[in-house]
Amino acid sequence: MSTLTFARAINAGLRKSLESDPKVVLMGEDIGTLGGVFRVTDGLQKDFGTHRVVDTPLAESGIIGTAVGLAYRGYRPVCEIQFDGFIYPAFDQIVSQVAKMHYRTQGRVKMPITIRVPFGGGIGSPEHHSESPEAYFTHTSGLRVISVSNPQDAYTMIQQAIASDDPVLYFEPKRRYHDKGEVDETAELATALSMEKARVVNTGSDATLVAYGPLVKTARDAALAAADEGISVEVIDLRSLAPIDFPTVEASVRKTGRLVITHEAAQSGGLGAEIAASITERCFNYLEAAPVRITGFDVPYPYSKLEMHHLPDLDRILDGVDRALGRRNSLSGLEG
Amino acid sequence: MSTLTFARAINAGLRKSLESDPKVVLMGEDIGTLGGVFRVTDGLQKDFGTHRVVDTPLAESGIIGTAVGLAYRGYRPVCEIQFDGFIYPAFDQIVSQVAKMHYRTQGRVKMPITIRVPFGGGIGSPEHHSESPEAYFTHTSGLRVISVSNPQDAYTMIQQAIASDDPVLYFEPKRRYHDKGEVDETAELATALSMEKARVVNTGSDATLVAYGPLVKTARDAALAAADEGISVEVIDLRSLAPIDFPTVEASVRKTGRLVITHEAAQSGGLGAEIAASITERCFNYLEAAPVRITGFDVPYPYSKLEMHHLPDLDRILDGVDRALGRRNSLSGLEG
Amino acid sequence: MLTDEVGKGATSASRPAYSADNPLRSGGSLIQLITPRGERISHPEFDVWVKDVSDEQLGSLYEDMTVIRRIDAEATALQRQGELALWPPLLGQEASQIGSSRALREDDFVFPSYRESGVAYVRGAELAEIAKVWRGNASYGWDPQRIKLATPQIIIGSQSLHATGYAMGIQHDGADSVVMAYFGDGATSEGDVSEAMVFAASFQAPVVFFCQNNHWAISEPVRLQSHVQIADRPNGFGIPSMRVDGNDVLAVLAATRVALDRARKGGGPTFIEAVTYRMGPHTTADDPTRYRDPNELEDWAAKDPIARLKALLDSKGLLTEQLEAKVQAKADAVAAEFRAGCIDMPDPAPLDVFNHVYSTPNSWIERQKDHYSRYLESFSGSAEEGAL
Amino acid sequence: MLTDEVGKGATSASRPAYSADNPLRSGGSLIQLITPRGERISHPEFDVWVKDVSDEQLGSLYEDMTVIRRIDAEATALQRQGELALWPPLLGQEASQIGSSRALREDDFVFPSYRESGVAYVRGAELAEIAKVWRGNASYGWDPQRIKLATPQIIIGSQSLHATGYAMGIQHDGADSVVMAYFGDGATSEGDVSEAMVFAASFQAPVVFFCQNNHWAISEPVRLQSHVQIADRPNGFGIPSMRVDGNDVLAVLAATRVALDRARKGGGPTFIEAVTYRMGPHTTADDPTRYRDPNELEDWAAKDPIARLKALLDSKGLLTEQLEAKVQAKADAVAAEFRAGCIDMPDPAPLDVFNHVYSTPNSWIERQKDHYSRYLESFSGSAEEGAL
Ligand SMILES: Cc1ncc(C[n+]2csc(CCOP(=O)(O)OP(=O)(O)O)c2C)c(N)n1
Ligand SMILES: Cc1ncc(C[n+]2csc(CCOP(=O)(O)OP(=O)(O)O)c2C)c(N)n1
Ligand SMILES: [Mg+2]
Ligand SMILES: [Mg+2]
Repeated sequence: MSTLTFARAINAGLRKSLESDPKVVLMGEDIGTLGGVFRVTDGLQKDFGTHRVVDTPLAESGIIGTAVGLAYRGYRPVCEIQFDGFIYPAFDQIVSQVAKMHYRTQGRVKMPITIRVPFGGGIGSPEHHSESPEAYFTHTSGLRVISVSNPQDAYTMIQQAIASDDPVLYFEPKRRYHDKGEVDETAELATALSMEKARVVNTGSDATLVAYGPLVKTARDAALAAADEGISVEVIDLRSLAPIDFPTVEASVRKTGRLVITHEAAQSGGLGAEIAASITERCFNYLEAAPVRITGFDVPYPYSKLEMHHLPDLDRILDGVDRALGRRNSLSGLEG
Repeated sequence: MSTLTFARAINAGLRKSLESDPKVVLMGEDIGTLGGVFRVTDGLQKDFGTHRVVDTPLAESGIIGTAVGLAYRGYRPVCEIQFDGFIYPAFDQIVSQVAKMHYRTQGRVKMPITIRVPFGGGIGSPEHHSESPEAYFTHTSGLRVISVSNPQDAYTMIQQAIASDDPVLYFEPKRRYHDKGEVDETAELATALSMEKARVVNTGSDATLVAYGPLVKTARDAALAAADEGISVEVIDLRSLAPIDFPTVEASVRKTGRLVITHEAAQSGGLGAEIAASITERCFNYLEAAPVRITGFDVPYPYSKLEMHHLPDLDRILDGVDRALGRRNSLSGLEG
Repeated sequence: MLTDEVGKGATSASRPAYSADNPLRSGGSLIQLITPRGERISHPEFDVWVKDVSDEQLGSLYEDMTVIRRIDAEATALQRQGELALWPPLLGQEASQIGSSRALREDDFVFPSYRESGVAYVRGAELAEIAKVWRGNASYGWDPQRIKLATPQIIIGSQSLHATGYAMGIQHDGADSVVMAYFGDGATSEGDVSEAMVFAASFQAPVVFFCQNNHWAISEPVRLQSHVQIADRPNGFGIPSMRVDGNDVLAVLAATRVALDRARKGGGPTFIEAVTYRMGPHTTADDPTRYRDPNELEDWAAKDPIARLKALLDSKGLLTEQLEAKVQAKADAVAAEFRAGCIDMPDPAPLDVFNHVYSTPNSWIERQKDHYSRYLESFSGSAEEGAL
Repeated sequence: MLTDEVGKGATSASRPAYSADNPLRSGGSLIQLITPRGERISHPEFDVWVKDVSDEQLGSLYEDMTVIRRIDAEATALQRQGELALWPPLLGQEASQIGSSRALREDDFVFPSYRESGVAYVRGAELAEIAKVWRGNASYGWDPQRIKLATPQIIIGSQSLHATGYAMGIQHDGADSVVMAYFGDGATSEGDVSEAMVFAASFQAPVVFFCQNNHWAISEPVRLQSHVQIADRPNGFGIPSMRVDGNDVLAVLAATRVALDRARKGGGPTFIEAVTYRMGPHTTADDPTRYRDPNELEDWAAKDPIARLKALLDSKGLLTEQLEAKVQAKADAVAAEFRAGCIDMPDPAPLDVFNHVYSTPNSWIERQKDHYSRYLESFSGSAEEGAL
């Protein structure tokens, strides 16, 4: 066990993948000499060379498009998109090529591409640096989408993503990069929890609280706070956003009868909608109340002086738990 | 009243907008001399000149990006994206510029851009010609998204979209282009139903069936077929996809207690999820059963010999209505 | 069936490295070795690159061009008969497609657009495989890894980046294969094609950008995409280019060999503009009379690539009855095989819609597949039980 | 405050139209009018374009450059003190920014990237407005329509298309204004910049692409984006270009005037590569010692744009104590105003988060705003009622 920051844990996972498979190639803007603007790839170019850790020209469609060609040739490209808001120039290559190639060729051509995306807000950045674009990709058939919430998962799941023969979007909660955690670097991939599986990170009986990425920590804090009030909240870290491990969520909701979902992305059309809809379909008769969504608002990510209002925090989540439980909450008295 | 095909109705609406506002400019690939691959802009360049109906170079990001500049200058660009699957190269300009400019400048710069997108399947086309990308845009704050289901709305709503000071994605159901309908070309915009409003196109009492674009016709046919079996289905044509007119849907569901939603787009993260989640939030206590989604599958749009399996049709919708009503259906006996 | 000496990409270390005044361009003029009237004219730089082409090989180029024109005609007919959903004709572009693809080695890799059925034929695609996509029976026909030819690409320009990435992989492997990317004149406007040039130049990747300037992008004339010659475009990216008569199979062969040779030797990317003409509609769904002056077509008919080679063969006394008969027989056989392969193609099974979205099991897909199969069964059930 | 004769974009119909051997390029060499040591050297073509620049105006250019360097230093300090969230320094690029923006007319429109705070100053942005975005108090500072300067653009290259579109609008209006698009060397790799050149060339739009090649894109040296000169890139799109010493304010002024004049007269787009150097970090969050040889910085310090102009002024006897005092006073005042404007800026109100997403009421936003205001009220409620 070693104590690593989130960023170092990803770095260690990348290193392990580079070591174990010569076909793994890292590519992106400023990932080489600089080691990435968040230092996630720090030292890797020095140790593995400029051919395996490639500083690319400044063009995101170019990064993903050439990764497609490299995958065609048998490589496993790991692409870094510098910030969430810079993934859109590559959207066409991701949606029309990366996601569809395996289906298009009926399995003849695999796309084992990992796309690393530092995402989410809370770091006081200017526009386009705090987005949560995951729902665009979870709605895109052919992609796998995961998000990690702690250094151990970060370490393990980056390796699982790279080892996957399917394309994986790997969303890194950038505001947690400096958080530290215990990481077992000797853990075997073979025995690790499948990256398709969610994890119950806090057991509880009164309500189910679903989160992923940066908000897992907030959700756990909220559960602790709720416990002080005598409310027992079960917290689930989704880990996989596409596909979502609904059986795990379902089992929890069958037990609690109440569901709260939280994410930073805008509410309308966000992952919360899919979770609410699917869980309602799967266990309607167990639900005591409508699923509650505590999310970012339907606004472009606001400038940093306002971001704390946009981002779900402990209090807003607790307010949502109260709503799910039919306790007094900010919307009490409103119809619906 | 005149009888017009869907395509001609849009053409008439575009003509009206070109006539009434000199700032309206049409731009796109092959929209001039050719009149568009679907002939929607037929004759407009001849009548309004190459400056107002502009054949652009073959570059979608370029089309939308220059439209942003034109909007900055006070123009109202109407951009045609030739087929749904070709909108992704413009995704960055749409999501990071068109959608965010008004918020970015706190109202100083308006983006009265209309983006016309022929969308959906059912016409036997090769890859990338049958997509339903609307959920990417309904999840994007700052955009308005509408879809039309009949020539009269097509005629009126294209003018409303162009007149709107907000950017509007206008989704045209391409497989309905040749359908004919009565169009009142003298109808005043001022008195027309707001483009934010849904419309009940078939009243009923047993279940609410929500559709938009190409599937409104299918939904109405399904309601007719259901009526033969003694089931009264209320059909709602959403018209506006962002924002969705939830009060209209809510009122219907309060009456029927059952909700079925249908769209061609993939199920996971599609509009159906948002509708199911929002209606469950808004009228949980009125719901007799979980909302049912009858949609495209979570697969890339399949090649044309398989598309009839992917696309919701009358029978699948009826099966969904049966499910919502707790009648015998294809999933009877399955838990959940 | 299609590899011969030409197909084996004969290159020669003894040939002079390509050079010109402007190191990035072979000058503004068109590289031509056969005039429109079929005269073989000499070219100081490029002759040497086709010196090895024997009379027999000339005949074989003629055969290939004739055969792919016949495939094109057959496919167009099949589309009219409702057997194909759509077809993008290559009529007029035979020299560009045959001249370029015959220069390739087997281990080279090709990323085509949608119009390169002639290239597919040369690469060894089966005829039914070529028909498959356009019938709507799949989004791919041939196995890309088997014949080293990617599936048809519909998103304009997209494949130029894939080609560049593949070439980066070749470089990484230390191999001397080359990648060829085909795209049209219209494609040059897409950002992806420019980005591909940036990457290719930056990494000096062994990729050849082969642009068939057929003068039209659906209804848009090439001047809407560029006022200057397309072959000028790559120079500003640091990529050398050639502008070749795309209706002259020998010139195309020579230019492509130059480019491939440079790439194989570590000289990096080259851009070739093949100046040709789309004699047919954009696709069978298109009506070019709406936007095209019929005189233009006439002008280009006079530069027909097959007629020109035929005239050359004739002038050399090679257009024997025997050759004509052989070529005709081959074309007939291929057309018949294409038709049969198309018509006899089995339809996919309904549940195929769910297959191969992912390479490993996926819970969402499994569930939907299960539900849909129950749904399909409910019909047979209803037949038996008399109630839905 | 900032318009003078130079600012009014003095152009002259009597000046010779720009020309050169290669109609698209002013030759490969750098346009320079002031050497790094401050000597005014003559240039056969460009001298005439700055003939009108009086001694006083030279002083005013010096003042502007000094002032924006001071703004830059003050902003960097404010960031270190936690008053700004981030700052992208312009240190070293003063001549490029002042020389180019002072050539503009008031009715011209500018689309900047994020680093053009000097341009914003010249266009008439208030100092607090410049600070606003980087403090995190808004995504815009100045009103774009008032000073005809778009908001800072963070998506690399994106604004090049906006500029081109705006220029198409000018053309459509029959006006003779011109649009200026600023972007960096790194930006040239983005597809959008290439597409902007395609559109600008195709429509002959009155737009000037002003690329500040400051040699770095964060940690990436310019050679990763291009092996050849950036000024070569546009030629292949049919756009003429100039390569100018970006640390020479007169040369930049001259080249920009040439480009603006051409555009105004219907001559279409021009691309200017201003060769300069980012002397500071990419932003205050960056640490260039991780990737940059300190010698490089030294080399460029010897070419400092302000030192150079100062030396010229000195050699002309214009660097009087009076001028120095005036410039110093101005810089001090501006820095103080910048600081005060930054620190005194009122914070936004919580519910502002919902404002101006749309220009007309939107039911989704209204509902969320209502819910969130109830939520906020629930806290004051809890304070009163003692229970949440
Ligand atoms: C991204 C994208 N935009 C638009 C289209 C529609 N489209 C199909 S072919 C074509 C013209 C292409 O012209 P060119 O590149 O010259 O190739 P050609 O068809 O002449 O072979 C267009 C606009 C597309 N397939 N993809
Ligand atoms: C689309 C996009 N990709 C990546 C970034 C991250 N980024 C910000 S500045 C920058 C370098 C830009 O370099 P250059 O164009 O030379 O401008 P400079 O910073 O030197 O002024 C990068 C990569 C971004 N803002 N937008
Ligand atoms: Mg073409
Ligand atoms: Mg730079």
